[in-house]
Amino acid sequence: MNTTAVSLPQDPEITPAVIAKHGITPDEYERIQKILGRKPNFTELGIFSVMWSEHCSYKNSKPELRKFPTTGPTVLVKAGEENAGVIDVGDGWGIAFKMESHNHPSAIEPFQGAATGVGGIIRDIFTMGARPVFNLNSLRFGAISGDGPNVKTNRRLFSGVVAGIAHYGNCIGIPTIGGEVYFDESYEGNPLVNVFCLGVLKHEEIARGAAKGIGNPVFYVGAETGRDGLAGAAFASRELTEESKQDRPAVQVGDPFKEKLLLEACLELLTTDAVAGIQDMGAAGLTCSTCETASRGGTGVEIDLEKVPKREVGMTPYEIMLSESQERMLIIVEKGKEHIVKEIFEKWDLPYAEVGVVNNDGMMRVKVGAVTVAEIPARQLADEAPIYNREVSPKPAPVALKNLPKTDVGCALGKLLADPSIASKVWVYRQYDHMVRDGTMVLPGSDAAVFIVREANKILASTSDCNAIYCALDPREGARVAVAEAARNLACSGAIPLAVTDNLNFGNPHKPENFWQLRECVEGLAEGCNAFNTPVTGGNVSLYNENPAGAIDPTPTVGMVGIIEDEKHVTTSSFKDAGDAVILLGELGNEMGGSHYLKVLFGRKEGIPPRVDFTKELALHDTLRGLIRQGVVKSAHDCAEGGLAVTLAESCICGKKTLGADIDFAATGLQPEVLLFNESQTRVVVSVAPAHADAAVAFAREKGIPARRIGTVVGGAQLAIKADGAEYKWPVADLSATWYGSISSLMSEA
Amino acid sequence: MKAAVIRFPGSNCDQDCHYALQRVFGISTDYVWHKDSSLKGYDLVVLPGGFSYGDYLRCGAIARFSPIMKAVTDYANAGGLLIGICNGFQVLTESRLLPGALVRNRSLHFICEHRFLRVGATDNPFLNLAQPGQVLNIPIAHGEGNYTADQATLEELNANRQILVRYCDAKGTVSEAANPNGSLNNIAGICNAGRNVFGLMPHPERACEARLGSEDGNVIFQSILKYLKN
Amino acid sequence: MKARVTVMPKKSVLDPQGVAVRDAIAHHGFPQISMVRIGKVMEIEIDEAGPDAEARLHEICADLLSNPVIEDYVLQIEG
Amino acid sequence: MKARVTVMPKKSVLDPQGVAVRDAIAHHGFPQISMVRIGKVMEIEIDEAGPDAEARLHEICADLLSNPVIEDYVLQIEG
Ligand SMILES: Nc1ncnc2c1ncn2[C@@H]1O[C@H](COP(=O)(O)OP(=O)(O)O)[C@@H](O)[C@H]1O
Ligand SMILES: [Mg+2]
Repeated sequence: MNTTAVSLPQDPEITPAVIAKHGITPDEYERIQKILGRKPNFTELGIFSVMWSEHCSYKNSKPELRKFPTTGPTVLVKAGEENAGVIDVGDGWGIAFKMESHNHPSAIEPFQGAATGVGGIIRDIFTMGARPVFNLNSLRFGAISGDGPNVKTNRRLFSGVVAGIAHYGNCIGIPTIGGEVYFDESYEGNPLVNVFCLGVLKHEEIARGAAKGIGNPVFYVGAETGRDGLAGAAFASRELTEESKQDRPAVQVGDPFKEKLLLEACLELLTTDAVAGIQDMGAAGLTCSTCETASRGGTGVEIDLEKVPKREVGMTPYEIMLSESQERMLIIVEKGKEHIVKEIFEKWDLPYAEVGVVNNDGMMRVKVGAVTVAEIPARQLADEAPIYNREVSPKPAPVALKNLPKTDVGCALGKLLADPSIASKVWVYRQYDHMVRDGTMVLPGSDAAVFIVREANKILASTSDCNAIYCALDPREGARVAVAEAARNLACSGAIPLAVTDNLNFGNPHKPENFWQLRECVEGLAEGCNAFNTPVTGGNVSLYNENPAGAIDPTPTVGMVGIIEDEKHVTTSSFKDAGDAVILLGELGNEMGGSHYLKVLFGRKEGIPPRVDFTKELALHDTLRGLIRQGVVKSAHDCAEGGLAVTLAESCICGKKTLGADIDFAATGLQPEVLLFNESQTRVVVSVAPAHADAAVAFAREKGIPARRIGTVVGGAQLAIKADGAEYKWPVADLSATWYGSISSLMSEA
Repeated sequence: MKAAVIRFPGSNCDQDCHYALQRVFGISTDYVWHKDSSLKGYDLVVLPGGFSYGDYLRCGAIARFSPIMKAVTDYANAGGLLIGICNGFQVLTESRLLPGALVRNRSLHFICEHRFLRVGATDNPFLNLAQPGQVLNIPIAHGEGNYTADQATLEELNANRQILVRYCDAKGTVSEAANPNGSLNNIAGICNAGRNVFGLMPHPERACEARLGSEDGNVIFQSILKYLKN
Repeated sequence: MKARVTVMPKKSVLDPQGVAVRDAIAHHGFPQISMVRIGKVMEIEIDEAGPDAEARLHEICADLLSNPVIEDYVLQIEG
Repeated sequence: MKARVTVMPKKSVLDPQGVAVRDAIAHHGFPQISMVRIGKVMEIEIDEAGPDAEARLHEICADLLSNPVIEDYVLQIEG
């Protein structure tokens, strides 16, 4: 009884041009015909085009993603199995977390693009049955300082994105407790907006996105469907060009209020036994949620578009199936329990409709009343997109710096602290409600955010990191450093890393150099995750990030989550008391390649970026955690962009009160620029009470970690650094004003 | 002793308030749904923070018409203790249970940070354990906390000692520099003439545990407890 | 029936958004702008309006769509 | 010179605020209201307008006062 889907009178004819416009290659079209045993109609062509876009199918990146470690004793739900992975945190509790990009929508409409990105990632988390507890965000823009031609546009994008994230997160009541922001020419015209959400749940509460149970009704709940974001997944899988701006989809507008209701209603529903399967409608909306649930369930799903709640009149099946309206979910309901769904959604004043049924023929069947308008084998649509092994061509290896340009060291520190990538991000996180849910133990501004999840009585630490300059110069090493830095930030907060989510932001994969960067970065991340024993629980791939000048710097953002065993171990990066000893764990370092010193002061992105040795790195973290457990560490701050000088300055100024310090490196034999600003890895600056200083140094050395006392927190008004007979002094108040005020003063310029 | 935390669609500090009342201060606390219509048997009612009805139109404007608000108004008019925090304060001004209005922050930005508050009058159920002039460290998190009222209202508030907390610096100085949002006279919270209804923009429920950065919110809840016990 | 409600901040009330927009326009190279006030406009469509529709709309304008403490409204019926 | 700029969300774009207000009015006992759309209105006062003022206002409307991706504007000059 294989009925064939009809073509509708208004459907355009399927010509090679129409096929090409859908981003489907002639080979792919062949494959579609083979799967169907006939030619697709227009609706079906649209369905294939979104499901087989990079955004939904990972057809270019899948072979690479297989290189990530994804298993481990704590993994309850593996990467790729469901909407988000789940990790065991003990006592029967689990955490679900994931990162997602909304780069292209944010380039077009920064406020709504970023807002709907937040909405999307939150849905991914509560779809798992988890209550979302905090968000992070990782952002990249073109330069907002200097006199480049795009500075104003970049500021507009930056302020719009931050306001959009604030709008959605604040309204829905999930604190945004951390993140990162970098500014670099390579992101001009193509900002990166990566958002992260983490939720908690009991092991037995894990919900599945499978259409189980033949005969079970399929419910649509949440906002009505409009023509928003038609084919957005396909749009995200192309380069942004002037032309693509012409045929861009209607902008999706987020409604955080509706999502708050949807979140509460779904979590309430999931406490009942009415749900057989649940899936959010994100990219590719109704299309993706129906065929993926059917594929996971090994079943078929039939829906009737007449029953779908709609916001606009006259929508075609093509439009309904490809709409990316926000705040919608698909729920497979246990037959006979429909009334429970109705009760709960009426209580929350949300639209709901029974739109279809689970059947046993493996088909995704879309009807309008009695007429079948699409009929596609669900598994092949969802899971059998073509997979491509793209050509790679390595970029030339980075060349070592020949000579290091010199400068006035005193001024250099001020310039680095004023650089928007290094300056305090208080202008950003002040706009985010980072305290709602009453669990933020370490507010934004330290190395990692720390949150106590009261439900589970667990203290989690979380950070996102990626130095894309390093990745541009040496993608593999850059990615390795990203993982190491994330783990180091967690160690500095007193945490043990648990797992990783990542967001791979790259250029067009058809260009062999870009694809090579992707491969190198993935392999670098995989090495890092193996070293720190942090499985990858999921993530997102965003390709085609380009502007007319070329691809963005490769940006494999790492989101890492760790756990703090005892409240007493929570540690922050600011100096606490005058008299405390300042200790450097790790080497003095000497690697200047890819440094912010070169970039900020000389506009140069070059050299060999710092290397990381994971054995040493791990030993450093264990040592630091050992000292923290002994209760002697008053502050710990990792050494990253801007080197030791920036680390020391931040420790002086980033606390509740500013504190001066006297630092003396004695004889190092290093050029002062190198000593102060090199970005060698595997280094942390800690402060301890003077009585503990010698023992702390001895403990570290015993563990094979270079350690030395480099000075004292003296309080007072200045940071003084002596080395090799020279002395530099900075008024702490100036450093503080520069660091805290830089972004805000740039953003208030016309 | 029993407290109620009202839940509007879009409330998002309801759980935080519940936690503070029940777990930190040991007050038996219920959630009351906005579609309910009775507040019988409660000694304290809390309108929590959040974005009731998405804060569409004006903050608190739509919540004011929730079924429960009739009961809230009756309860307040009968002298019941009522506290509105952040969005709750906005609901109270929209409902005319407190005078004035809350408009967009001067900077137009949402602001979340710890702030210092100077205690004004203490002859009320909400601050009876505080000292006049005492400085409290309590976070704010709002986009529309800029309190405004006409001159006559302001004079009345002053004359009746209804201004309970003002934004100040760490030393307690009330100055323009210490005003985060443009509020008239640095007003952060006021009570009604009957002294049983208190609205404030800062979040005392976020300042009840040292591990979260401040315990200065306790004085408000402990004052309420003391008042109710007497 | 269609109606249009315009809600403006009262003259006596500070309008921070208006001030910010005025400054932004000035930076944009148009300093002659002396004042900007920002309000809301609502387009309302009513099925089967009934004879007392206008009176009821006024009620809604005063109760819900505007806050008389800080705003004034104008109701226009557009047939 | 005085000008009035009305900025409305485009018809194709979701207006969550309008929907919330429509629902609130319906609960308020006026369910006949089928649609509410909410926009902004800006009253602008200009000293010494100059001959090209209107053209420049259009520019400001498109660049600053409205977001052409999701909104449409109408500029009225009121003498
Ligand atoms: N977009 C953002 N949102 C919230 N917090 C942010 C954001 N960007 C940076 N932060 C916070 O500012 C602090 C410093 O950020 P960053 O310099 O990237 O840290 P690190 O180099 O230690 O990873 C961190 O606490 C971080 O969470
Ligand atoms: Mg840092």
